[in-house]
Amino acid sequence: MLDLAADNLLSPIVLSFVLGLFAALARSDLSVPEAVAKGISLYLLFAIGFKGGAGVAAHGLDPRLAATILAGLVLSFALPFAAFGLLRVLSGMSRIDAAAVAGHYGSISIVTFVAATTLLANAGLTAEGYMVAVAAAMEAPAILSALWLLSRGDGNTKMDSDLWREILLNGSIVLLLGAFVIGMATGQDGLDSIAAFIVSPFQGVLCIFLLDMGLIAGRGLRSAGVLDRGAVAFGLVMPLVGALAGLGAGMLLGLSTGGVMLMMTLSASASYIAVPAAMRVAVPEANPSIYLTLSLAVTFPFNLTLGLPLYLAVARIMTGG
Amino acid sequence: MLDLAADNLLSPIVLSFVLGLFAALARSDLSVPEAVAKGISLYLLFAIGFKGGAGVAAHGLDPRLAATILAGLVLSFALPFAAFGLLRVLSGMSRIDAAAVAGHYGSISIVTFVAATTLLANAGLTAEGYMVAVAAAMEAPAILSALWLLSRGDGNTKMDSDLWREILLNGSIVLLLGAFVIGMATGQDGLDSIAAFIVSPFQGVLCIFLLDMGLIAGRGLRSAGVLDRGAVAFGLVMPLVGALAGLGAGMLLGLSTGGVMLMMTLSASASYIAVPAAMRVAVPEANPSIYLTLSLAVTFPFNLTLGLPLYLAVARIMTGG
Amino acid sequence: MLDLAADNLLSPIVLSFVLGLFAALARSDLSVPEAVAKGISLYLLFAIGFKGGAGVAAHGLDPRLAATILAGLVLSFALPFAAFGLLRVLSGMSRIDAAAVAGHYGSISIVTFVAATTLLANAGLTAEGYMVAVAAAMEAPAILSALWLLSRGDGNTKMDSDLWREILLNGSIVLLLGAFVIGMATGQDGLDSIAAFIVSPFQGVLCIFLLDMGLIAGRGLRSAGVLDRGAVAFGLVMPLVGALAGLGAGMLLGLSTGGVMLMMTLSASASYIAVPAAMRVAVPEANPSIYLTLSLAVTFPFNLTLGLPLYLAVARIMTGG
Amino acid sequence: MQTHKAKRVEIIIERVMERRLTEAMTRADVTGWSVLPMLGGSGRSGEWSREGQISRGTGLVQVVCIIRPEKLDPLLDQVFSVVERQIGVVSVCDCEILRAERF
Amino acid sequence: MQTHKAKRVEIIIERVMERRLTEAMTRADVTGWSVLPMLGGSGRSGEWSREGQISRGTGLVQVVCIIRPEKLDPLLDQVFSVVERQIGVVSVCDCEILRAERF
Amino acid sequence: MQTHKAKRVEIIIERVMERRLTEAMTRADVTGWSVLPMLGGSGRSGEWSREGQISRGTGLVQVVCIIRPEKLDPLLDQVFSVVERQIGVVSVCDCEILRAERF
Ligand SMILES: Nc1ncnc2c1ncn2[C@@H]1O[C@H](COP(=O)(O)O)[C@@H](O)[C@H]1O
Ligand SMILES: Nc1ncnc2c1ncn2[C@@H]1O[C@H](COP(=O)(O)O)[C@@H](O)[C@H]1O
Ligand SMILES: Nc1ncnc2c1ncn2[C@@H]1O[C@H](COP(=O)(O)O)[C@@H](O)[C@H]1O
Ligand code: NA
Ligand code: NA
Ligand code: NA
Repeated sequence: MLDLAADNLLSPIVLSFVLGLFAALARSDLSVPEAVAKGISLYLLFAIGFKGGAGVAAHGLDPRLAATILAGLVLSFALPFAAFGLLRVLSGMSRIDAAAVAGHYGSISIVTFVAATTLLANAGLTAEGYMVAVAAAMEAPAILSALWLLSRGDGNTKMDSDLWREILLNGSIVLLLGAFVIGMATGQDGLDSIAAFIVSPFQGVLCIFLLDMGLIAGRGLRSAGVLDRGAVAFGLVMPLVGALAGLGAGMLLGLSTGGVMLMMTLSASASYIAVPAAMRVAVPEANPSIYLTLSLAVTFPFNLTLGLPLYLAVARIMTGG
Repeated sequence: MLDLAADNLLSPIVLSFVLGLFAALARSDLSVPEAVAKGISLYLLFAIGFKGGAGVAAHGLDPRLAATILAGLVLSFALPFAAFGLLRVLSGMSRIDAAAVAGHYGSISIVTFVAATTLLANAGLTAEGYMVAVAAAMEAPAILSALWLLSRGDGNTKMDSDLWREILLNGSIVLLLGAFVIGMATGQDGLDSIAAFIVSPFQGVLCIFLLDMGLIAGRGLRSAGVLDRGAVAFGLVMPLVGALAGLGAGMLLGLSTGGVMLMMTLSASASYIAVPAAMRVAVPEANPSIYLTLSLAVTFPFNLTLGLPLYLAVARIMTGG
Repeated sequence: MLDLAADNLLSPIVLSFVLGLFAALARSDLSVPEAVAKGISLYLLFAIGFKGGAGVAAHGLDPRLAATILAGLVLSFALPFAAFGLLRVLSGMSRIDAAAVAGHYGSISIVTFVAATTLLANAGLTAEGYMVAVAAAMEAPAILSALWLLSRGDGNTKMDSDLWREILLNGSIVLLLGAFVIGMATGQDGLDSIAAFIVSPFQGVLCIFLLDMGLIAGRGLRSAGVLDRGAVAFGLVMPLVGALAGLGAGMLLGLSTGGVMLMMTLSASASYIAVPAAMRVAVPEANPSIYLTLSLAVTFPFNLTLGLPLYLAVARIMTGG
Repeated sequence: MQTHKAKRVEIIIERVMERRLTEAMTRADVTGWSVLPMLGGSGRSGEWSREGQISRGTGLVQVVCIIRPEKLDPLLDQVFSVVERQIGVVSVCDCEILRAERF
Repeated sequence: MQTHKAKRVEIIIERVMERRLTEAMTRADVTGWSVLPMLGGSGRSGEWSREGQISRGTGLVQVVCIIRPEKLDPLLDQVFSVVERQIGVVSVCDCEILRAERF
Repeated sequence: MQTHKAKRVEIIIERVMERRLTEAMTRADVTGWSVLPMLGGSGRSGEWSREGQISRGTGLVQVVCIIRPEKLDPLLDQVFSVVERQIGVVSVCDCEILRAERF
């Protein structure tokens, strides 16, 4: 376990994140152009989706797929309520801000998911390919819960049909699921034909992406003054709560060690792409600095450095893997 | 033949295009940053040019090279006249628009060419390396024919010496030919030294590019109202006319099966990079929605999905390859 | 030696530069998007830094490291004085412009360094991994010397503490050193995990970058009218002076053949990233066309084509390597 | 050269609201506008920068819209209905245009 | 702070015409201008967006040019000769500038 | 729709000076501004373009700042202290704004 944590902390991926963090905190002008960051995120989504789909094609459709996706949907719906309760206890932030934050923690962070698969691979483990589809399924439901929590408050949320389409068809969901389907349709042959693009250089590309995430998180930390202590505590405790819920679901479903670990990771991670966009439209009164800083500058680094190896160790013990 | 078409339709490349198409039609916000799309297109041009040049270096200069380039020039000059005639019969669009469209169909689409080489490679075939030079040669002459067709109309085209330089030295011609020359000069050694960049990841990069092409084509289709039925019919028939002309030329020249197929592909494809830019300068009255939609949203998808396997099957039958 | 120069001139890297140069001089619209150029430069810095660090990890800490870095610092401080003297003799440019130019020649060009490592690799040689740290160390000191030369003139330079931070923590230094440390910390395992990203495609990526450098240099040459003959002569002679100083330092330190060659290259090359930015802030009166044109359009091409093989040949003779 | 009086309306707004804004403009019968990118800025809700961003929720754009003076009031009403609860800045200045028949 | 009256001319034009426009401006003896990128827009010729574009034929830029008032007429004449047949928008507004000696 | 008089200050300045400029603006008690990218331009110091640039020393941005009229003079003083020795252009125009309470 400690070995695992140390190994993880000394991986090029985590160290690249730390480098970005350091550069931002030291106010270096190091920066990744927006277009490059977006390009890399397209690459990661395409690669991870495709590999998941090819994995499903290789092992055949698993009867657990539907149940696992269902479990993911339920978790994404339910976790914001836990997060909201926890926040109301721990932090003095407003009801609106708390609801907005809660929505982020029901949804998922795809880079955390990617880092988890990398950790699994390094540990010689694999997971069910369809976990990618579960990730996609968990992106949006939490937004609904957040809006429901809000409407019980000042009832001022704006939810139009456009917003629905934007949430359900947001670029990252479409690309992730689309690539998953392509991977499933083209199978091992498809994977072989583009493996030199989506498999071999993957970890290296991820380093550059995490460098950028470190830069963003570091810039976020500079405005961490918006968070009270309770909020920071929440950002460290909530992933554990989420992971526990994910663990329960994974065990109930009888997933593999890798599958359980990914389920924990998804539940433990917080969104910073799809949910913020929806919140800006539906709840402009909520302060974006609060939810972005918590998600990107507190929970993401925690998961990346300590959370992931912990989840893996726990998943191993619980599944005997 | 049917197998080939099915295989092609289920390739990651075509499916990526379809994914982009679907995302745009469903109004997802999935998008590729302009800088990334341009970067990928530089990559593709450099890679395809270099590989062509290295191919020529490997097989020695072929006496057919000059004749084939000449044939390409003639086709590029001549095809717009066929296209113009066909358009005047099939569609009710204005003379100016028809001439502008005609210019696009004499020129070529380099991504279609790239997709064709990929199809060839998957079928275990190769082609004459200098076909890349033929592609470059066919980019510009069609513009002249279009302008000639226009000047017979309202005589209002603006053709200055600047435009000449822009057409003949446009970025994609220069990069394609330049990389071709570099590939020829450095040969197999040069290719080996950068193969891990321009050969192995090529198909994967192409997927992302075709995703973007699908997005653009899908957005184009949403404005497909500018096309009358005849115009759409033209966009499907003209590639066949072009392919037939290319077939004739390829057979006369005695090219290999792959070479004949590429000659058909070049003739069948329509420009959407060099020619639109020239038309905007010289014939601003022509409606860009018409020529871009036809080229990108009708003819390109047709060639990519059905045209290419058809051309390959025909080339095989005709050359006995 | 002549073989080496010819080989170098016919490498894909140099030819890509020449292609860019030609395209810009012919006023083609070929261009690399700014975001892509920046993305590639991040990639090169990360890759070169990481590989250097992994090299140090592999061979263990060398007692010469500290001495070599010290030598680099001294060279970077001292070379601007030589450059300034030479400029005052050769060219009629103003004192201010001469001091600004001098600052560029004490600092280094990381792409020239990268091209040199490629040349070494092709010649079957390696160098001390820590030369990357020496490169980073040599970026900034020359700026101080330039400002000192200036303050002796009109005494109007603006040197605030912000500028200090900007110079010492500029993005390229931070990334180069950061990646170096990551490479050292993760060693061969780290390198293996991302080699498919930072090692195999490296030369190919470098080609695209040099294409862009050629385009920028070519555009610079079009404004070469700002340079008098003496300035051009300086741009060709100063690299030789620098290389000689680097040779002396490298021999004294007892570096390997590769290390001596890199020390010569660093001393011979001129900055076009960090120093121009500092000069714009501190000495806005100095004409950027002069120092950018000299550095990018005269000295860089000279080093790339003739300088590097010359330095390698000399380093071989002197070290018997 | 003959010019005509017009109004230049410049609206700084979050990217996620762009489509809603242009749809509102269309409702005010305004069908010509341009969207310009922004690199960053600062306001009551703090500083932001577009560098390295991957979140779709951050970032602003500037929508520029040149209209005949008589269309200003209906346009501002529609614009206000969209920006009301959002962050953003709306400014209007007088200008002269060529080719007024196009507006 | 001492300011001087000037005109700010903003021209939205297709990227392919940029060089022709700036050359025409030079003919009107105007040698200072700036080019700003645009993300998209809408007008009589429909909507366009720069996202994912690879065609060199699409996309617009905004050329901004600050001049002394007396240079306005010759400038507009030259500008008009270029934009005449093209799509695009030309607007002029009054402004004040620092450091008038630079213009 | 109720609007209020304001000033729109547009400053074209080298990217390396951006932070120094916004810090000076803060000293003039101006805390709202936006930064727009530029593609290229031309002036007394020649032409430049952002294409393919890797140098951090080249390139300009446009900083836009909308303020109440009474803040103009202190702002221009601060701005001038920064742009004094640098290349760059400062222009001011009158405008009307919505939601004046925000400024
Ligand atoms: N006075 C201003 N002048 C120019 N841009 C502004 C101004 N105030 C705000 N902005 C822009 O609008 C964004 C949101 O402003 P705010 O709603 O005040 O947080 C800022 O980040 C700036 O980009
Ligand atoms: N009224 C307007 N205000 C601002 N930009 C406009 C306006 N009309 C047109 N444009 C811009 O100019 C481009 C071409 O306009 P048009 O010639 O009307 O098709 C549009 O795509 C917009 O980017
Ligand atoms: N009259 C002007 N109108 C608009 N932009 C200008 C003007 N003069 C200069 N600029 C911009 O400011 C930059 C520096 O100008 P200068 O200090 O004259 O070299 C130019 O490259 C342009 O981008
Ligand atoms: Na979660
Ligand atoms: Na054709
Ligand atoms: Na040097």
